Amino acid sequence: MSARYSIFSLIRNALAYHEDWPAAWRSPEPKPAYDVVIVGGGGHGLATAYYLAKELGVRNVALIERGWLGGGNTGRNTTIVRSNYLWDESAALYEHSMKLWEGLSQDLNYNVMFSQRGVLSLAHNQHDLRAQSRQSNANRLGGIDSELLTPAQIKAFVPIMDLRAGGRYPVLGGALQRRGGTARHDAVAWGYARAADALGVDIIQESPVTGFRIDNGRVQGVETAKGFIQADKVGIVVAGHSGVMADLAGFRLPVTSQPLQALVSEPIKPVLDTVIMSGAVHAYISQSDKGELVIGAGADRYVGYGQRGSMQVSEDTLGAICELFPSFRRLRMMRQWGGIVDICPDASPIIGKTPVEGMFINCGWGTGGFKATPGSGWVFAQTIAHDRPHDLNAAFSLDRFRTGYIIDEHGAAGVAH
Amino acid sequence: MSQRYRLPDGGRIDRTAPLNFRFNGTALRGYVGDTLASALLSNGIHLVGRSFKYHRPRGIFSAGAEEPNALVQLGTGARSDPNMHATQVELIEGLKARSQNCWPSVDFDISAINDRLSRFMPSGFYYKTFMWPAAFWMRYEYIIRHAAGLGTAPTGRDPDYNDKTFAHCDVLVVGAGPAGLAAALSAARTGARVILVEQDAEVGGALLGLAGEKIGGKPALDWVAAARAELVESADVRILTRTTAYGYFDHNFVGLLERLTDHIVDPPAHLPRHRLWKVRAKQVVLATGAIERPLVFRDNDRPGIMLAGACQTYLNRYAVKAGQKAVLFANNDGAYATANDLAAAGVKIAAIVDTRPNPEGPHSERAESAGLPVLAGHAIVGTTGDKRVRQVRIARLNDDGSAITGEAQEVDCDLLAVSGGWNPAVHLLSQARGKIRFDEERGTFVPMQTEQATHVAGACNGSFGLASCLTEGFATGETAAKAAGLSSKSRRKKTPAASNETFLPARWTWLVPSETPLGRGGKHFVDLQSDVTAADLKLAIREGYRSIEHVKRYTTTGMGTDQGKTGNVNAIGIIADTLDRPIAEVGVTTFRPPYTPVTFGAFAGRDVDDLLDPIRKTPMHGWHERAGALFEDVGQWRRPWYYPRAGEDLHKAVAREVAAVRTSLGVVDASTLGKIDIRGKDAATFLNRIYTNAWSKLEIGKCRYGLMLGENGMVMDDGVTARLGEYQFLMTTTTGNAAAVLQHMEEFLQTEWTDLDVQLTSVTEQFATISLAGPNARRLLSEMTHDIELSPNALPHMAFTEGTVASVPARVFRISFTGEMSYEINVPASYGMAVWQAVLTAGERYDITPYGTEAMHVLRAEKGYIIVGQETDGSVTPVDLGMDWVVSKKKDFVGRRSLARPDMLKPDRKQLVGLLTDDPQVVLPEGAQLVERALPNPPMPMIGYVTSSYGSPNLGRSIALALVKGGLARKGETIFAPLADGRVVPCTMTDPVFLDPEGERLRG
Amino acid sequence: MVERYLRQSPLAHLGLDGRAQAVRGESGVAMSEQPFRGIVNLRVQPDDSEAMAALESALGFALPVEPNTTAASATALAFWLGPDEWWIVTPGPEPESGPNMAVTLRTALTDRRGAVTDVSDSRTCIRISGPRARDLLCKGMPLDLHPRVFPSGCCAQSHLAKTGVVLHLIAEDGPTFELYVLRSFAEYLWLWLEDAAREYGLTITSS
Amino acid sequence: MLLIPCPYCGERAESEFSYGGEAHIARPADPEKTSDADWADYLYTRTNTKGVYFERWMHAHGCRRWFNIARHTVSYDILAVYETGAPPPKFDTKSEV
Ligand SMILES: Cc1cc2nc3c(=O)[nH]c(=O)nc-3n(C[C@H](O)[C@H](O)[C@H](O)COP(=O)(O)OP(=O)(O)OC[C@H]3O[C@@H](n4cnc5c(N)ncnc54)[C@H](O)[C@@H]3O)c2cc1C
Ligand SMILES: NC(=O)c1ccc[n+]([C@@H]2O[C@H](COP(=O)([O-])OP(=O)(O)OC[C@H]3O[C@@H](n4cnc5c(N)ncnc54)[C@H](O)[C@@H]3O)[C@@H](O)[C@H]2O)c1
Ligand SMILES: Cc1cc2nc3c(=O)[nH]c(=O)nc-3n(C[C@H](O)[C@H](O)[C@H](O)COP(=O)(O)O)c2cc1C
Ligand SMILES: [Zn+2]
Repeated sequence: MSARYSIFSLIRNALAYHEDWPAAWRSPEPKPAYDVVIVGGGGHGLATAYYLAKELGVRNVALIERGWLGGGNTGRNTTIVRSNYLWDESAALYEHSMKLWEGLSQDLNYNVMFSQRGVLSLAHNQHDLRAQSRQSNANRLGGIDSELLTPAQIKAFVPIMDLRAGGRYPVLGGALQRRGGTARHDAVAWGYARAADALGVDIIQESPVTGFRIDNGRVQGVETAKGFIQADKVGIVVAGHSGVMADLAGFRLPVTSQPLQALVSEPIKPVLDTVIMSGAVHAYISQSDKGELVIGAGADRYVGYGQRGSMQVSEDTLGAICELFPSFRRLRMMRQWGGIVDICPDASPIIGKTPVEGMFINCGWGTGGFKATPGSGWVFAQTIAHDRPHDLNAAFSLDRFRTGYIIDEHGAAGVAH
Repeated sequence: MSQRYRLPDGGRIDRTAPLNFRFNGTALRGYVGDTLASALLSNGIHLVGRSFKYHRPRGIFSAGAEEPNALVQLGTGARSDPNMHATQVELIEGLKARSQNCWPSVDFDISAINDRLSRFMPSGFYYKTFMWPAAFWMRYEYIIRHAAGLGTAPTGRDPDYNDKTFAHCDVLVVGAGPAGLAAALSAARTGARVILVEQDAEVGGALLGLAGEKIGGKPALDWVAAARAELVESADVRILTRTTAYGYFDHNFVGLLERLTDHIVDPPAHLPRHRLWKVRAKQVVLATGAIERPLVFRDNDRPGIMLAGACQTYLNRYAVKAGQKAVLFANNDGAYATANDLAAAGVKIAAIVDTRPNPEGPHSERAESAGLPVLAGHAIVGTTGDKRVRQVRIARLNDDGSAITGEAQEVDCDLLAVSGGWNPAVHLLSQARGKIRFDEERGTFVPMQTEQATHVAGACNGSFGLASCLTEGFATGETAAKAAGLSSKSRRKKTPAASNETFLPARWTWLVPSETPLGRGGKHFVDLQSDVTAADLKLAIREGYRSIEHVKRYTTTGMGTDQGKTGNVNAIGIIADTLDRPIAEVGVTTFRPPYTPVTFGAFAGRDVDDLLDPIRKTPMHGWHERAGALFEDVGQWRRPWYYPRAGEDLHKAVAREVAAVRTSLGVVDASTLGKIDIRGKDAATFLNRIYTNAWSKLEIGKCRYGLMLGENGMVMDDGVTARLGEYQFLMTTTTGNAAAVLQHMEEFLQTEWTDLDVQLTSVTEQFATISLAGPNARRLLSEMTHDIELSPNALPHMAFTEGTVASVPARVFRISFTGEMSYEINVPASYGMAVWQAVLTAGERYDITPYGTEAMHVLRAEKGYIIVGQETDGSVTPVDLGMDWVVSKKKDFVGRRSLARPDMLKPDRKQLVGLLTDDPQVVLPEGAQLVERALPNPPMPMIGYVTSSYGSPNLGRSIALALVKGGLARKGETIFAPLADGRVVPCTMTDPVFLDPEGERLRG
Repeated sequence: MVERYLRQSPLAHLGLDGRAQAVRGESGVAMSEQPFRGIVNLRVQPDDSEAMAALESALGFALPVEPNTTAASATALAFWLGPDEWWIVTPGPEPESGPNMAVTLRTALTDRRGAVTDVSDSRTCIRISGPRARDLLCKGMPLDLHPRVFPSGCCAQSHLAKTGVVLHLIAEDGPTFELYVLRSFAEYLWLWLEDAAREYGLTITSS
Repeated sequence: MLLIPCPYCGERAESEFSYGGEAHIARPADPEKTSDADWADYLYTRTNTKGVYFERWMHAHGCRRWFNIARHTVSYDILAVYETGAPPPKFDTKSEV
């Protein structure tokens, strides 16, 4: 039976009581050695493995995941995808990713439900408006779609939103990226896993990497729960655990791991068909295809590996949501959870070489790396295969913290005067 | 219908208080004390809703918080609540409820076609299709979205309001069943501060639904009443009913949701609807009981199929027979108690089907001696009945229970009560990081270890006998109080006697076999709400989704509003069997808050609308409002933006305000500027380290502009600081950064430079600041003071003095942000309004004009002064701003080292320039991007952007400031701004100072 | 001469006297503004015994060194705010002639390490009393205010809803609390408290 | 909402505090002589331990003093509190994998 998914294979299998579906990916025992070992089976690691195999012909690849695929931030994010970033370097990288998203389901033969329903960020004061104008103009000239909306246009676009926002944070404008939207997070991990597996990548789950063997400054392989695995090159893509891996490899990173949380409401019939983000009141919201409102909350400020968040963060976030959408006040939270986000001082990722030869790192995506999954995997694969960064990620080196070339995506700093 | 399933007597309902309500439009009756579910059942209604995916008819399945099926929409319009558990909704007069997820009606639902097509919709089918043509996904998605979801959102602003509160206690007891009541009693007897929470309207827990239980020889509910009375009498005990402990967070912080008015027909306006309690407990006792588990057999989802314990509760607590002719299906002794009670109430017991070949236990013995028909070693292998179960098929099991043997027999019934065992409600324990383990004997997960100050008692601890619930309850209450630092004062009372019967031993069966292979006939539901079947679980595993977490996400089992309270353990059992791994290895999915759904509004509490966040107001705010100012938010402050006169828009008003300052006199409320009093022998040394420029030599009575960097070398703040004395300075900061600057400086003082004698005190709010600017500033001020010498020699630009203004003690700073002669007058804040008004009155003859932030920004831009946060964004150094003049080359200061990093020295950094459009009438939008050469189409390389841009009335043309790559060296060159409307505006880079570069005006 | 009547408290514009009648029902709490307290922020090293002694003789009582406590004389009240920080609060407006508190303390401190800063105008004081006063405060404050933990005479800095406050329990009888709040936040805090007290019934009294 | 023991005011709710990141990161004594790499370390590099972590907090809605705590970053248990400038207490601070 063909492993290809289609309406025909679905019908064929239905007639066979679905007893013949092949596994989406194998669960092989690791081989003693690989050309490349990818550590971390989140979206970024899986995408890296896939593009190594697909675009660069590197197929003797193992991907090693401590738990279950997608169990890190890939499985816990609010799924917002957009590419309208501020700095040229970031915009180019995220836009590359956006283009990959636009054909991803077909490329992977796995429906990742990429839904270009638009992402609207709100401006609540003059400072926000100025920052949005700067960003929107930069995006437009950079070839990324972006529209500035007036309050009246916003009202028409999202009628249930209260532009007064309690009177405290009136909505004065917004920036809309229509090509932005959401994707089904788990499907992204599974789709990449299935496609990578089909190209020969060995996906090893439930097997934490516990150490690295390094000789003369060059990586030899990884120690795992399933034994030592030799590797010419090692790519580390473990998000919240980047610091831990760096520690094992003997270097340090400018990254802190913090708990970021999200929550969903009970499922309801469609009420919100776009994504709304507000920096000032600090909340973002969309409605999933299953009907829950998916709401992103803030991060706890402290270092935390607990994959949980604290109550005051939900208070703040839901307070904000209740102002923007007063009709949601009676809706109810069904589940809340947290992820460990790896935050860089400039809120931009690190993608490139490490002080250890043959070892590469991709981390620091913090609160916003889901949207970058395809692009990040793509450039990281290029970087590993060619032993040097691709043009798109050259600026995102670890060295930038030494030279001072920071790519500050915190948005413009505090308001003054 | 007239409650024909109501028993003539018994139960805890108030028969003297009948109620009218409507379900799907039909008028029905019930009693005070009913839930919506019990009232529906009393009227013979089982069919309540339709399932999520297949739209199968579904009925009332449980009698509590675990309900997966009977979700209804309450109310209409803005006061409407989707997905409410009919089993928890207290019946009130006039209640209106309707079924969800069905159209046109729950009886005839078009989408029930999905059930016919279910074969084509196994778990994850959408991942495999809807991909062609690619552009069609958005259309497919539209259909999928509209098919999904359950209830509907309210349609307007919530008319009710909510509340929040903190609370503290020694012992928080969750659950007021026998174990929780006992724990609360023994803790309270030590004098501990106790909070007892119970989600139900009444205390008593499982005892409320049982008949014939005895405690201390008397009816159990008498003991409950006595316990409650004792607790109510105890000082420092708070009983919160209708309150759910929804989440257990770090450091023994527990979230509760109290529902204050949902059970009141016309709630008084002063009462909040819901209250979120944020409890810090020294110790927590979890006595949350256990949840009954169903059995997974073919077509186990029809209305009329119900948990055995729930049948018993409906019977005993609500005096409702859930049917006339019952079949019971169990793998343990529990269901026999239900059978006995049902039989006693006159319900015909058609069969008790027990998977155990040799039933044993007290309840089954009683049933057998009562002559109830028991089919041991049998199982139900199918059911029929569309909107209500009509018949069951029963067959004998083989020895190991893995298959059926022989012919199935059919038995008619209108009620099927099932019991597959009990799952301790370990949710909160697990949220608190406590560990659980799988207990083979009890066939479920039980608490193993706590990680916080947590204790567990009763059924929640896997102790199912009433006697052990009581014993454990009393013991944990006392232990917890002791751990909280209290000791038992009164003599310990004896634990009252009770029976300790349980339903064990049992025969654990995760998946009941049926006549056809799994997936080839009928459906074995594991998760009733999400329509997940045993075949779905097996399919997921077949497809490689082997981790329990993958199975959950691929099939959505346990992801509904009930979060798998009844279904999850069965799912785990089936997965374990399929993988042939021990259950302990398969593990559980993560328990997350909330235990049951919590209203969004409760999290907001009263911090909504005007109280969402503080708006800070200056002492003169009221004046600005009366003067018709429009306001701008700057941080938490609300500042006058401009003061339009009739017919004026922003531009006209600002042009007038700006002109007034340059020609005569303007006044601005600058009270929001941060002010920090800096005192100590090392104050000057400290400023040397904090600011980029030097401070030691500043004379007393003089002011200086200072620039502050972060340690990363980027501009963080600026402002003028005055030397008030040898050891005293007054620093001003920007409005938005006041708190951050104080914290930044305190941090260095307390953690790096601990040897410095410097004390910082914020005096931002001590003073109101009135800033006069314009050629007539001195003239006016001299009229308002008799003790301040204002001559240019006595008080030159950048000098400071003290005296009185309008007879109020004042500090006067001759500093300027506008480029005009200007005085900043600080008076004690309480006098701010008075002095402001005095200034306005005295200034009339100069046509004094109040101006807002917008005019201020224009004025300073004409002078090329930067605004931190507008010309800077956290990535701009003083060198980039062309402000090396304020950067000392001689001393170290915070951020200095960073300026020497390789990228800081590059010539192509973005640098501040003035920008003049070739056409003087064109005002560039702020945020416009700049290019070397405009290309016909994007992308095109950008070299910078406009940070500030205004029409300048004084210059009679537009002016702008911009950050441009290498700009400092490129003045005079032309670049372009391609705008959103298609225009490409050529402009020339210039010096940023447009007006009075010599500064003559401000020296005056 | 300073025209004292020109002073305006941060809550003056709410017309609290007028509001008093507006609120009806049983009175679980009573609130009033106590404006124009004299407040001096004092920084001194507690191990500088000479300075502490000088301050003690200037004040007529020793500064409290137990965390979260106050000490008082007939004319002044000292709040412990931190290991080297106190407030000296005087009940009414500063006297117009004669030494005011800031001057007195500054003189006592001489040139020793420390600081004396008048912050009277930066705050106002809200008094809250009544059987539900504790419940009202608990709605916004994370402090444990149980009498066993926070007895009469205690003070603490914390936050109430979204603004910082200094809280003082002046008497268990009532009980009666006082809250000091920055003036720019005063209106917000007052309205918040009024709203939160709705449930208990509120009486507003003039100071 | 953590319960943080301020060494000066006693146990208080987390919402009264602000977080100051890793403790014991000393400002280089002579920044001019510090290499770019070491300066970057001071500015940006953090141990980010999964396990016992030494970190700084400031009692913002309280005494406004900075102090240090040792906290386990998985359990969030607070194991020690000590004043700024004091040496860190002895704990095994290796990251868990
Ligand atoms: C609540 C929340 C909301 C978010 N919202 C958005 C959003 O709306 N949009 C957006 O773009 N981004 C969002 N993000 C960020 C986004 O989720 C992440 O940036 C992105 O998913 C990171 O993907 P990853 O593959 O790098 O990391 P992960 O998915 O975390 O994968 C890392 C993997 O490494 C594994 N690993 C760790 N240690 C080891 C070891 N020793 N050996 C082997 N494997 C190991 C982990 O188990 C994990 O599976 C959000 C994040 C969170 C937490
Ligand atoms: N026959 C059996 O084997 C068997 C099995 C299970 C239970 N039982 C009986 O049930 C009783 C168990 O006593 P118990 O006290 O341990 O449990 P219980 O079920 O009587 O009481 C638990 C109480 O906790 C409440 N609760 C649960 N979670 C809550 C939350 N998050 N917030 C607020 N309230 C919450 C419930 O509403 C319930 O009232 C005993 O009488 C026992 O014999 C018997
Ligand atoms: C976009 C999105 C939607 C989700 N929707 C649901 C949902 O409908 N029901 C549910 O129980 N959980 C939902 N979750 C939460 C997951 O159940 C789970 O909490 C999350 O993946 C984190 O994993 P953990 O809780 O197992 O640690 C959703 C998560 C995400 C990221
Ligand atoms: Zn403190």
